[in-house]
Amino acid sequence: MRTQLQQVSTRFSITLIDELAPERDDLLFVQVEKDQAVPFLTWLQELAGYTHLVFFTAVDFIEEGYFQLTYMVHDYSTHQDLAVLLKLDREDPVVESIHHLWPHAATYQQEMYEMYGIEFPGSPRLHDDFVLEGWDDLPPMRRDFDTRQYSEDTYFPRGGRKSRDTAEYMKEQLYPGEAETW
Amino acid sequence: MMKDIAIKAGYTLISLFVITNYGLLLGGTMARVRAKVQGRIGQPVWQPYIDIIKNNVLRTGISHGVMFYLGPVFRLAGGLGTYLFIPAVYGSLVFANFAFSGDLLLVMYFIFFGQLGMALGAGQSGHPYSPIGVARGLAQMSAFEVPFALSVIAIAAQYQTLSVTEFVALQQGGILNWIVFTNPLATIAAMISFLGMSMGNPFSIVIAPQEIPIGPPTEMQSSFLGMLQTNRAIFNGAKLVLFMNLYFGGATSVLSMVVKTFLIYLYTVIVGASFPRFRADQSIRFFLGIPTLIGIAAVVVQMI
Amino acid sequence: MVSPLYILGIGLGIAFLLPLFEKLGKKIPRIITLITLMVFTLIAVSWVVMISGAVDKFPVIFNTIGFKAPFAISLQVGLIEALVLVMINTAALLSGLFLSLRKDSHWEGKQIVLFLTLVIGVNGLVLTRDLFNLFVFLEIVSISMYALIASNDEKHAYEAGFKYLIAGSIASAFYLIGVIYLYRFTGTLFIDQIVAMDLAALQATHPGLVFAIALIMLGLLIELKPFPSNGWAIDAYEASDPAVSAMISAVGASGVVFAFYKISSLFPPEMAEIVVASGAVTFVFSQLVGLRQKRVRRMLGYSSVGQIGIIVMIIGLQRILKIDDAQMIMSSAIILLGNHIFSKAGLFWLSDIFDQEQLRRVRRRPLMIVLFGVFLGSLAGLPPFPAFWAKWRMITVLAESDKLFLIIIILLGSLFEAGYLFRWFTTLLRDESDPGDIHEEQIPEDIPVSSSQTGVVSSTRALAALAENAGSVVEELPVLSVEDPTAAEKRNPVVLAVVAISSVIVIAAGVLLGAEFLRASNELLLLIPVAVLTAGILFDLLHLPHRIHLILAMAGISFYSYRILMGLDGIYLVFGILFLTGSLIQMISLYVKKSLHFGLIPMITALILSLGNLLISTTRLGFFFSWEMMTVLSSLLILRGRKASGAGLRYLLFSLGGAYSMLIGLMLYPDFSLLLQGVRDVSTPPVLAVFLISIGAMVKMGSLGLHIWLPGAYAEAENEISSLLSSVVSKAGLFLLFVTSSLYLIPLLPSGNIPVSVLLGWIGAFTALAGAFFALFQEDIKYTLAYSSMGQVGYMLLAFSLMTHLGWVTSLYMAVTHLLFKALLFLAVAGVLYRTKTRMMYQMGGLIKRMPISFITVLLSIIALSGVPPLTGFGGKWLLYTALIEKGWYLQAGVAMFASAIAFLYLFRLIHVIFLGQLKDEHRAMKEAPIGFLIPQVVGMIVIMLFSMYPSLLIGPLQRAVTPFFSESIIWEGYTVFSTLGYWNGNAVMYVTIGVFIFPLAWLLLMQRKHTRMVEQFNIVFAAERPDRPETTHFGYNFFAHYRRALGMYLTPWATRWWTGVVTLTDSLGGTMRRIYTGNGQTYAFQIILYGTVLLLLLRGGF
Amino acid sequence: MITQLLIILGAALILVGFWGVLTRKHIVKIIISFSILDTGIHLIMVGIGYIKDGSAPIIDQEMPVSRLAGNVVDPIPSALVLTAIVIGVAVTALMLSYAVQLYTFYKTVSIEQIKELKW
Amino acid sequence: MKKDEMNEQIAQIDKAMRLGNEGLSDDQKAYFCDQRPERIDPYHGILERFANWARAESLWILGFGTGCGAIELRPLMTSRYDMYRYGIQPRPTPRQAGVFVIGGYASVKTMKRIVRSYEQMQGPKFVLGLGSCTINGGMYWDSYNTINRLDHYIPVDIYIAGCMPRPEALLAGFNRLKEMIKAGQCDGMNSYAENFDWYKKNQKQIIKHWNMPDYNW
Repeated sequence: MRTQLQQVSTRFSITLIDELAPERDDLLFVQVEKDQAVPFLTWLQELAGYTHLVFFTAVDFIEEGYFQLTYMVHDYSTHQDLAVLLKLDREDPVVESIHHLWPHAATYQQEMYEMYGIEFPGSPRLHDDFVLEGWDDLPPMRRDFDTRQYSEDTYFPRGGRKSRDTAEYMKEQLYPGEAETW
Repeated sequence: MMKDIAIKAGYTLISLFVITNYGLLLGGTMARVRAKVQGRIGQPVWQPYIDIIKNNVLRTGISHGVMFYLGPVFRLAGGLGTYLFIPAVYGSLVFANFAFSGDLLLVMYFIFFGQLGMALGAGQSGHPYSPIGVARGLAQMSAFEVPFALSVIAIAAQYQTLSVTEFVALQQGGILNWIVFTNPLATIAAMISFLGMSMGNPFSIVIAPQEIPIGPPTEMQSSFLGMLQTNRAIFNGAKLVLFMNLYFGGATSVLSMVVKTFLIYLYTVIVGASFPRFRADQSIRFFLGIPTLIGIAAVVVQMI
Repeated sequence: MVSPLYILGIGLGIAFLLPLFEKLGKKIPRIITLITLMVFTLIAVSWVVMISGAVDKFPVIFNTIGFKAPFAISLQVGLIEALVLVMINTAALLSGLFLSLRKDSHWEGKQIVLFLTLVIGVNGLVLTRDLFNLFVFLEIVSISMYALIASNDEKHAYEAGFKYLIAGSIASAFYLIGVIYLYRFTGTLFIDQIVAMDLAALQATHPGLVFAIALIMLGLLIELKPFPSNGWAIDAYEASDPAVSAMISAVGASGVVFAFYKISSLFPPEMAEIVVASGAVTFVFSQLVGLRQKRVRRMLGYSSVGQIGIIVMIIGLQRILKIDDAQMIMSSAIILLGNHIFSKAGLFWLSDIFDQEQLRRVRRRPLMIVLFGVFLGSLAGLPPFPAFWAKWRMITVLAESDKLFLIIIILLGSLFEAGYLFRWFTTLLRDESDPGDIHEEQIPEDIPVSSSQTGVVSSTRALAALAENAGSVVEELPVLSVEDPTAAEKRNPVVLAVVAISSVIVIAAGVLLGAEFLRASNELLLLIPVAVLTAGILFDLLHLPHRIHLILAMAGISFYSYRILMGLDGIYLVFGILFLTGSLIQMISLYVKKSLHFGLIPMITALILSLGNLLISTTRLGFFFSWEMMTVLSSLLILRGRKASGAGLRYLLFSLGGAYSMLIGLMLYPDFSLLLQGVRDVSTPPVLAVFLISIGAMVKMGSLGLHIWLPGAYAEAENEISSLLSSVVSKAGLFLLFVTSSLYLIPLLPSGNIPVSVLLGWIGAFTALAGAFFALFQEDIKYTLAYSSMGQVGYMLLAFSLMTHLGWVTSLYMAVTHLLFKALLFLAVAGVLYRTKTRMMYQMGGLIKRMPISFITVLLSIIALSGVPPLTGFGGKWLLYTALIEKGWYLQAGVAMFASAIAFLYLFRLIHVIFLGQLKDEHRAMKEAPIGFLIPQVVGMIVIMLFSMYPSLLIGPLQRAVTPFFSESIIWEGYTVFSTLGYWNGNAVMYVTIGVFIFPLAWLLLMQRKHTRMVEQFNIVFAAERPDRPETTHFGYNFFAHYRRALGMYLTPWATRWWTGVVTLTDSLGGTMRRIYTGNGQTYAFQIILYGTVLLLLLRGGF
Repeated sequence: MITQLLIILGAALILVGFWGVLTRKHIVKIIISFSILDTGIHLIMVGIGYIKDGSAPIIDQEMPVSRLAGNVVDPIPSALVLTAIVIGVAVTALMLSYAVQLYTFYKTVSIEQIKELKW
Repeated sequence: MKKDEMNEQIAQIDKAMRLGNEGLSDDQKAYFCDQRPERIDPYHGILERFANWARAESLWILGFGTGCGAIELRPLMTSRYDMYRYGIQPRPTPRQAGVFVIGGYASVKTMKRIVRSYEQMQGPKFVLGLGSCTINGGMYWDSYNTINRLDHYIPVDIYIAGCMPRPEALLAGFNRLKEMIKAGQCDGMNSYAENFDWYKKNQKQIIKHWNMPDYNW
């Protein structure tokens, strides 16, 4: 597999990231450029045998200023997993849709639009409500969205609430006085 | 004339009062029995009374239209009517009811009266689950009617009568005169279809609570529901009395009626507690299978 | 008395002079020819008038040149010749008129000469008594026909003409050889002299005599196109100008037929038998092949050949039968010939008009439909047209001489013929949206489902889809005056008038014959429907306001009903009230119609009157006539439905089949007339007759196996007609059963001692069950009701066949109550359909708030129909089971109970899916049904309630009606009715029910007196969601899916499959048969020669 | 003798005619076969009427009506033959004109190819 | 004339009394009842006490597991806890149920269904908040889509604290509820009607996509 990927690495301008999966030998990570993502995935699906899209998700790296999209594909014949990583500029979160390759990707994309505000032009039902009905704020999974503030503004917080560090509190409860020595 | 009518009305009220209370207590008892089967304590025996009272004293209610309003009325009228056309206790003036105005065929068809009214009421609620439940119920009913009808025909042929009173009269004078012994095939067919008629397991698909929340009466509440619960008691009593009269020698006193109907009901509860549920098409096929064959056999025996 | 020589002389003279006249002007020859033909006709008419004044002086023989035969040619004029000449010359005159009046007419010059020559030749053929002269006229006729065929100067006409020439030449060669040898053996050519000789003795000295006669016979027979050596003739019919085809078929063939009749007196009996066989084979096989034919003129060709075949058969028969019978049957042949001449010519002309106007549909042309219907009906032998009477007479004669096989052949052929003729009719008549056969229910691709956000958009889409769907199932016929403007330009009303004259002749002849036939038994009254129909159609053609028409019709029916009901009693009275009063009430709803619906009122009126006539007819003929009238009228009424062409055709064919089966039964059992006159102790009928008659009745009742016409017919007909058909007309079968009940009392099945009635009972029981099951799975409301009727009539059959007092009371009781509630149901549903414009139940819903009265009607009638107490339907069920158990029919009782449970299912579905559940957007603004629908409903409901309260009102009279037949089996004690098994007190049940109803209602009102909120349709608990669209919330489609899953495999439509198989088999048989028509002239020549050889060999008794 | 010969010849011609009608494909040949057929029939007709050594069928003192039979040649067949020939000629002419028309339409003279109308 | 004016006034008042149902498009308004819920006075004296006794002894809970806490309801039906002996039984439809057990956290999306189901129940109706989440949001207190205080949206009669409370605690809660009902303290139905606008405002604040009538009859 690795060799196969290396062969096409220039064609799709992909880079293998070896350090991410040290524990499993049936999982590979590969970095792909934004404009090469769909051609590469098409190649994976049609020629390389990765017929199944396991999941498709995003992570907000606000510090680095990008969303990392992860396309996890699977090859049933060899039981190989391949994670295709794509870095997407936070300021311009638009990427090509892959619902034509895997129809169920539309649902992932719908969710990502709702949660991160990533646009997938052409994806069906993209702007329909997914989980949040009638959400009108920043997409909640973006890390610049302050969920606690939002909750306090919206949900009538009941006063008198105390928050504790769970580990500390349990130690205190279970072994009172031993906290220092433990 | 007026006096006769007044006396008859009085007797009717007494009879209805007895059967209503009996039906409710029977329901409570059977819930207890079921609980015991499952290793629980179970609800109080008088729980049905409380439930009915509660439903009747609810402050609000919803009506979807005239038919919805009349549906439970039809249903209860069907239950009352069915009971009133059966003599409950043989030889008793009070419990003879209105058996003089119609025979077994009337009773069999009067059952449909309440079914139809209920179905119409449920239908007007506009809730899709109601007709789904009704469709299942009717389909199942048409299926269990077959063995029951065959059984009735067989005993009618045997005794050459269709009068319920006469059936009871002919079974008097010893336990061996009961139809259950003189015509066991017909009794078996009828008792199997009785399981369907009482809509307990395994024939409870009609009211499948989780799938189509309680089926036909899914929109019924407050006093509508209370009325349906009352009917359940009366109608159950009526059916039990009918089967007792037809197959188990009837009753000459209220006590023997209580004992016999209790045992008949116990039978359905025990079966219900031990079996899972049929799908609608499965129960149709079941009733049109072995029980129908038994029924045909009962009829054929009479023909030879 | 005008000498026939004038005809020939004038004719020939004019024919030769015509080219000269042409110099005077183009139109002159036409006029002269027409005048000549008129003169011919008048001469022939004058003969008829003279002869009928003094029958014994005729026939007169005229000799040419003053010598007597054999030295001169002699012509004979007798009654029969005169009649035939009248017909032929009239047809020729009409033909001439048609040819000269039609648009773009090229009828001039040589064609007129040829035409005239043909007519003269035919006249000569009819008149001459000389064998060789016959040959000459035959050749004149043939040559002018050969030339006429090609007169339209088309490729195919030349091809056909050449083939015709080949065949004709071979035939004339046969004839000539035969004539010359006959002359050699007998020394004369004068037919009468030869007949006078002792042919048997001559045969001894000249063994070749038979051979010679056979050759003559063969020559003429081949000219008459016997199957299978008739491909050339059919080609000619197809290819030539339709007007010429009409001439060939009507005039030419008739002449040859008459010539054949003339020489038939020479035939020895064995030859006559061969002729009979040839005719019969031709008749039945031509019709069979015709079934497959798609090209109209070729189809008419097959029909012509078949018609001639049956006449040939009769000519053969009259040589075999006794003198009296021979005369009888010959008269029927003459009638058939006349019928054939006018109607076949009419059809050819009509087909020409269709071509000229490029008509593909005639649905909007009432006059055309009428003419078309008249011709087709008369060809198919439907009443009141001449062929019906002719066939009746023929079949009577055949039955008396025990020729059952021939009867079957004739009826089979007639059925085939009716099949393809009316298929043509229905094809032309059908609407553009009509798929041509009973369509499967049309379910929209998907009911639009939308998310709540896009709800608005998709709801409009859904509306559009539903509206489109609804538009395609709108019931009403369009107003007749709307039509294509271009078609009007091509019209030529004058030509149509010529055709109309022909049809008037046919009708008039039919009515006159009818009067003649029915006068014998004082049943002239039976012709009233015909008169009414004619008058009504005229009214409609004159565009009289239809409401006046309706009132007139209803007044007429009332008067008629009053008159005949006075004279009836017992069962007849019951059925009289059923038929007449029942239909009269339903006619009220016709008042709603906004515009004239052509033919609707006359046909309904005539139908009702024919039903009434069934009651007063006293002979087999009268009964059969009324029966057939009823059949024909009801199928025409069905055909009015927009998508009814397939259903109507199926209905017609099944009914005709049933009627023919009944006819054979009637023929086998002459005492039938006694039954009709109320005589009860009649001779024991043969089992076969019983079977056949009951098949006739069961077809009408739609019993299982014979039911497949029923759903389509009831469903696709217009709403009012469905109601009438299912509630009233279906009882005609029951009436027949009751009238003929004596038939079932004794006859036993051949296989043992089981009475036929037991078989009927089982059929009835299973019909009830099957009807209920079929109704269960329909989405189309009218199909549901149609199958429901089938099931209900099944109960009646079951009850009837019990043959006990109680059984009969039950059957009648059910008939009356079924009339009530099925009429109510159909009317209420008609109102709903009128408003909703859709027939699919699942597209309705929630209508209770919009149409409360209709809802109450439907509620009452379904309670009654399903037999739920306290309404009147329960009485029927109680009586039925009591009767069944008393008789010991336990298993049948079980089946009936199952059926009634299933009936309850579909009835609930009906009321639920239409009136309850979710109201659709498009029905939101709907109103209650029009008042015309409501009045009969309210009347019916009152009657139902009355009968429910006081069952004795209904059962009492029925009991009295049945009492003369059986001893009483139920006793009344006050309001309680006692049977040997049980008892029932309708009155008390009603009171108890009301009591137990009021008690909880009062309780509910007390408890709920406040704070009960009326909510709207979406305020339901929808699994914590809200419904989006009424369509997706309404549970109505595939309502009893689990039943289908449980028992679907037993519901295979065996009957439909079987009948489809029969039709396919017949069709492919026809298809295989027609392969012999290869189109090669040489093959045809070979077939002719082979045919001749085979016939000759047969005559010799083998090879 | 000569009568027999005529009849046999006529029969032979008829057979030839039928054979021609049934086997020739060329429509003109078929027409000729019909002519042959006709001729055969005519021969037979003449043959039937002919009586060897019979006199002409003129009724006079020599030949009273009572002696007619068997002694004179039957005149009727001769008359018939004349008529038949005329008719035959007419038919043949018609056939030939048909043949011409068929040729103009179908461009063939083979009867096997003129079969557009069938079934 | 005067009568007409009066009728007009009545009509206007009637219109004002009706709900706006702004969440529905115009063509859908006809599908739903637009009446406002009303306060319904209890019976008086012994009659009401009797009624309350019956209500308390026959608690029909709505079988609607709104959150993870619903898992604790199931054991109640088993033979170990056997809630039937207290006259408690589950009903599958809100129409027939009298007690609404909110099983733990309620997300906004669930909240919409809770409101709808609550309004469809027939009064008097009781709400039992189960677990800390219903009280102050519990462990989801800072979540962007989980409510913190149930009683701002529907009237709550009794809370059972804990994460999760054991079935025993539930039974104790039910018994406490019974006592409260018998004492006539549970009138959530009327308080909902009286403070209808406040509840609606709170509900609409979080349920942004309000595609239902204002009161689900």
